[in-house]
Amino acid sequence: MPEMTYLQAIHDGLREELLADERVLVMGEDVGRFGGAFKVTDGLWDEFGAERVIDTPLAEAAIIGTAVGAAVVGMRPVCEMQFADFVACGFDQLVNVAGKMHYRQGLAVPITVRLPSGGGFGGGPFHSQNPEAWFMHAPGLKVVAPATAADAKGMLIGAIHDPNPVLFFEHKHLYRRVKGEVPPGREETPFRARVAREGRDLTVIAYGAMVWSALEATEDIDGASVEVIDLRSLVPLDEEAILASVAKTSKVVVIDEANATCAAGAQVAALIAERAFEDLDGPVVRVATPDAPIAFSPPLERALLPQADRIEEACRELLEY
Amino acid sequence: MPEMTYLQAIHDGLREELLADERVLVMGEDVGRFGGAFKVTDGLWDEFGAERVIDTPLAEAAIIGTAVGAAVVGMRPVCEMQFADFVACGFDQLVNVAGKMHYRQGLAVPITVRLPSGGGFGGGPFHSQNPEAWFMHAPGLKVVAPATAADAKGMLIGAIHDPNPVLFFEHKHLYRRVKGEVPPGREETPFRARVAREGRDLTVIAYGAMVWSALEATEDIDGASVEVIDLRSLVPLDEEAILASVAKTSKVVVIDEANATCAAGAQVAALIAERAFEDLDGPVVRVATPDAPIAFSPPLERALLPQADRIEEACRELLEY
Amino acid sequence: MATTASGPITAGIDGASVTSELLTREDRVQLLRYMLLMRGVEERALNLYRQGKVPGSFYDGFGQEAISAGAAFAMAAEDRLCVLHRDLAAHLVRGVAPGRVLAQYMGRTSGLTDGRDGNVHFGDRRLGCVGMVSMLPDMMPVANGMALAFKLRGERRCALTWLGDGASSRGDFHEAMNWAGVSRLPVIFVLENNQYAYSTPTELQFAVDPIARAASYGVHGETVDGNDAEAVFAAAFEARARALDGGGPTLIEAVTMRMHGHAAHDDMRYVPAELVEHWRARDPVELQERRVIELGADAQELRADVTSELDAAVDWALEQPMPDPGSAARGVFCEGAAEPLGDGMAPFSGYTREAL
Amino acid sequence: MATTASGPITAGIDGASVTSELLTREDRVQLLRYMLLMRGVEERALNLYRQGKVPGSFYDGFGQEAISAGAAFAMAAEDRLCVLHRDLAAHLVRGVAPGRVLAQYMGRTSGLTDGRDGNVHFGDRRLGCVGMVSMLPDMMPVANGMALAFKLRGERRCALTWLGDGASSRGDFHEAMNWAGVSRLPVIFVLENNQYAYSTPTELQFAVDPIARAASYGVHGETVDGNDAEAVFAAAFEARARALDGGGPTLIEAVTMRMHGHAAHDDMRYVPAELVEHWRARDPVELQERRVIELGADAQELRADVTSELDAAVDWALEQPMPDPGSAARGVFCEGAAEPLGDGMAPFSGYTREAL
Ligand SMILES: Cc1ncc(C[n+]2csc(CCOP(=O)(O)OP(=O)(O)O)c2C)c(N)n1
Ligand SMILES: Cc1ncc(C[n+]2csc(CCOP(=O)(O)OP(=O)(O)O)c2C)c(N)n1
Ligand SMILES: [Mg+2]
Ligand SMILES: [Mg+2]
Repeated sequence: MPEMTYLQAIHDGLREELLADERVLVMGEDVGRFGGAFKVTDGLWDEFGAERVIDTPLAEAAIIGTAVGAAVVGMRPVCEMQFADFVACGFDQLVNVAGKMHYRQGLAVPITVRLPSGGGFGGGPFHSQNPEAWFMHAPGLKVVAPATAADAKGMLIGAIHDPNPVLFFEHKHLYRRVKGEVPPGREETPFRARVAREGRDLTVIAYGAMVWSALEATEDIDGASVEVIDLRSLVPLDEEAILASVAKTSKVVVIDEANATCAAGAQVAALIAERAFEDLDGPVVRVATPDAPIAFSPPLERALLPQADRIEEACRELLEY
Repeated sequence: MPEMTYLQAIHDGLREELLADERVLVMGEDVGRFGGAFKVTDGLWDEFGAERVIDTPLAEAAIIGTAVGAAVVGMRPVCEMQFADFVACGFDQLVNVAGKMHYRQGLAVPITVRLPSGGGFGGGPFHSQNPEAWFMHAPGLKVVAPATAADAKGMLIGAIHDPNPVLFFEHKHLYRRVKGEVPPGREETPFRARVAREGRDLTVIAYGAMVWSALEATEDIDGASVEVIDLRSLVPLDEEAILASVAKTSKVVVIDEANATCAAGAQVAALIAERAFEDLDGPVVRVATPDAPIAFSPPLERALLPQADRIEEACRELLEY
Repeated sequence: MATTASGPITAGIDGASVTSELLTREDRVQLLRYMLLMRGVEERALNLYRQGKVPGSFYDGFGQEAISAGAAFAMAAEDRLCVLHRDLAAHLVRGVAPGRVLAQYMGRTSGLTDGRDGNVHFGDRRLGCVGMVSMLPDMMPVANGMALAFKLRGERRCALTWLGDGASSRGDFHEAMNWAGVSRLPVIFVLENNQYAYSTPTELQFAVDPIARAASYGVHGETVDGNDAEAVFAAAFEARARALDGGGPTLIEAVTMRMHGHAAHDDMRYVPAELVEHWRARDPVELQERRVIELGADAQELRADVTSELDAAVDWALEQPMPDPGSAARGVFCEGAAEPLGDGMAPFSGYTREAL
Repeated sequence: MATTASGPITAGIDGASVTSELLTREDRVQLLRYMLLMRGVEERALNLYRQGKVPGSFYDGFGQEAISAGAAFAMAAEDRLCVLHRDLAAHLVRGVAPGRVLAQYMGRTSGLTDGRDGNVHFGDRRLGCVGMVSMLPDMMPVANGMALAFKLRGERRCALTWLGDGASSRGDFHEAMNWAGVSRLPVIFVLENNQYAYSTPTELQFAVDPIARAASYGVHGETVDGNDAEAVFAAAFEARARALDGGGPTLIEAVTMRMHGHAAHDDMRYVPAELVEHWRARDPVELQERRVIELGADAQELRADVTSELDAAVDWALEQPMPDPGSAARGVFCEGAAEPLGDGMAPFSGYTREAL
């Protein structure tokens, strides 16, 4: 099986789908000839032409709305927000047009929106956000966030095949830092959680880049056996996997790179507090970015985003609880 | 003290501020001559003129962005979204321009955005939403939601006086259903929680219209003493008041009219699970609208929105736990 | 009087000659029939609303029937439409039965959304229609997307949507117009300039009538008499031909007047009486009726037919049950395969003739 | 070559006569000085970036210095500006010290945001400037709001913001243009048409140059040579007079070319070499330098002054500490009283003369 970076895996997933399914379109700002701000779509314009890999005007609402229109007449558009942050400009089309269409009219909207998200490289307040939770709180949208190269490809393919609008959060900081074996072909990775490391004493729940921070932070906490759950999908949320792990370990730390309030981790913690209360041997601990914009200057950014040492400390405290 | 409806109280708050502070502007679609879709601003155009009570073009992003601009040169704009649902169209200006300004540049943005929200009257998927949680998850925005007439006025005044952007969620279903004594003048109601009813056996946490449902549902549950906390403000969230009540009762039910996932109630539940774990004698129970658009047809809408009987049942179960 | 109302209305094409060429007498009667149906359904629905049988708010298109009837009548079965809130006739032209519309308004099963959405927010996907969302004019980019797909696939089809004068102020108008121009999409936008957006007159909405913007987007623009169904038809028909021939998008401004309040609760006190009077004399249904009577059609019989069709529709709709509360949270996601929009009815004889 | 680049550039006013009337020799030297400063700060910053001392991405306005220098120079102290990402000279004109800009780029204290935001996203509120957000062109409605306040309060002031050709495609452009037209706001929008939005050439961005849209919003529109600081000044000065006299908003299209990649990582391979060559010969700094030399000014001395100012600025900036990590989450909300924007510097002698 070929080794690929997370970024190459996304590219590969797009390419496989463009090759196999003529209904698939790629569209967004600078995704065509230039190959995308992060070069995820590099080469696709040459291979598939300007009609299938479309450079659009700078207009996020129109990109999403146009994708919806193409989807309901049979296409499978994959659109890119240049940075996840800019989805705020297309927010209405996503939550009101795409998200509510099937419930209201039985009309499926098979679009995929790729959202390069996350911080850690001095992107500042407008190029570092993790806005997943906004869309978890908007019915009708699926929300997924792979952590590994293989999942990046498999879940992108799953998103493209899905008859619903899927928001695909690809973490920019993983693009070139994470590598792994990626199966060829068009196999879907199901939108279910994955046990990134098995353990007995404590569960750490994360997704996206935080899975790696969680693994790093818990590699060796005085020999404790720490289970790390990679959620992979936020909508649907794999509640069974979460509850099963908590039932086993009785202690849980939930990590968010996003701002803490009403984040994905708040939902996970609330779920556990309601449905796993009897299993718990300690508080449901959260480690998240405080409610501030992501600062540009490296020492500030580091202080805001959850670092491995902060996660480790939270785990250690809970283990000792 | 005069008795007023919740709607009249908001009107009164606007009027007092327009009278007292020439920096205050009211702006929005149809708020002027027509007096607003719900008649909240009725008469203000006649009294204060078209320059202070401004009928704007149909353009939510511009309404919010224009308010921001006016605010940073010294005005105190109060803008109205005709329905809270339409804030999706001005989402970017709120979260990216208004919310991040002070953190980034030390520049205060004293705007108030009035958002008539909530369901219960056949408004359907686009006129019934409770989108508070989106903004709780966007740093730099205050988010408040009064339940009583007096609070509606006092908190609106507090919002206008606040040097920060404040999202003022006024529940449409309370407009004419709720009445109460409303103090004259310009006194602010602090953005802190209120004990709507004291109790010992169980805490019910709610805000907006759900405060009334909570009170109704727990009026008499076999003589149990149920405390009802009216959060009033979601950002800032009165964590101390929540934790104090849970410390007293050890059991808590959290109500949301909003869709469950990542709602305000998820944040409250996560807070309790982390900070009040030792106080708890049972799971943190949530009653919320399932993750679906708010249906139009009355039997469907009733089935989705939390009704008193559903709340009562949840409380009863937890009391028996 | 609002600027556009007093300004001259220039039909971009010579309505009379085009229609006499294209529309048969039967077509012209059909146009009247759809307008009568629209008016009748909305009258019945307003009654049901007053009886408390229609929940929520009640919007109608009284006085604007010519625009949805005329534009939808110009569309072929394989074209796709996003239908707006004053465009009931478009649903009827595409083949939606009046009874289903009434059931829809009352939130019953057998409506078009199974009670999930309200009176104007619907479309029959099997008939090639996407129902609007409330956020205006969000369907413009969606229509672009359909048109983009047609163009990419080399299909001779177009997409059409309506929008209001007020909606033209929102960003989505601009983003859609711009992209339609850049990509020369086979799309038609019909701007219903009915002088008001809720209570807001056009002079508070724009300094210059938005039709003036069309050219600056590379979009063909023209203004027609929105109370003349045949003029609207002709403009839409020509726009469709342009779209299919690679001539790109069209913005048609149909000038009309909203003759009812914004919704049933609105007494539209803010509208000058003369303006209403001016337009009452130009009622689109009466205009078309006079026309077909001149052509020798029996309008009375037609009215009688429509009335009995509507009587039956009301009875049928009232028999439909309310949806099962247990189903309220179902259907948020599509569980099976995604089915694209189907073809609608295309009653214009030009398409039938072609098909034969 | 992109459409607008090859098309004729018509200055709306006779640049030469206006500038000779308004600008003193010293003003014209000052314009050059701000442009040299901008170019110099950005050169230094790029070096620091290559040395790893500037985090994140690095954007500059190389080749576009005339636009921010010229437009900002036309503004009075009491006017208000929202400054965009290729407009560094505007900050300098308003009085921001080069050292603070460099500290800002390096994420240090003594920058303008205390490390909270990055290189181009800042403004000194005490100098009447609002820093941009990344979302383009979100500052247009904000500029409208400032202008609205001025108008309501009867103040003779205006607001100005810049935007790019790409940004003109977004909804906020439209909403802001439309409202500015309806309310005849004293606002100036300077559209920097630098032929590209990141890699996207204008022909994929719009079918018709957006300046054509101005009139259809009731906004005065004109195109100027964006590489001629005095032409930009003259257009902005005239637009300001129009704004203050109740003549409403202006859209100035300043035609130029982005002479660097979108950001430092971008080699702009996608730009035809001839296009770059064409514009290299029209370098705005050299143009202004030739001008002032003709007027007898000592450009070499000026360059030397600027160089030593910049040397000192770099040294100073490098001495500034990084912000305290413990403060990272502070300042999200304003805790004290809201302080509105202050007045900026207005170096144009016309304002000083008035003031004297
Ligand atoms: C984005 C948005 N903001 C506000 C509303 C509330 N609203 C509903 S209809 C309407 C007026 C629409 O006017 P216009 O576009 O002229 O259409 P008309 O109703 O006159 O046909 C308004 C403001 C809305 N539907 N969408
Ligand atoms: C709403 C939005 N979408 C995407 C981006 C990403 N982006 C940053 S600059 C840029 C190109 C801007 O082009 P233009 O407006 O012409 O300005 P220029 O950089 O050429 O000065 C893009 C797409 C953005 N900043 N804002
Ligand atoms: Mg209208
Ligand atoms: Mg550009």
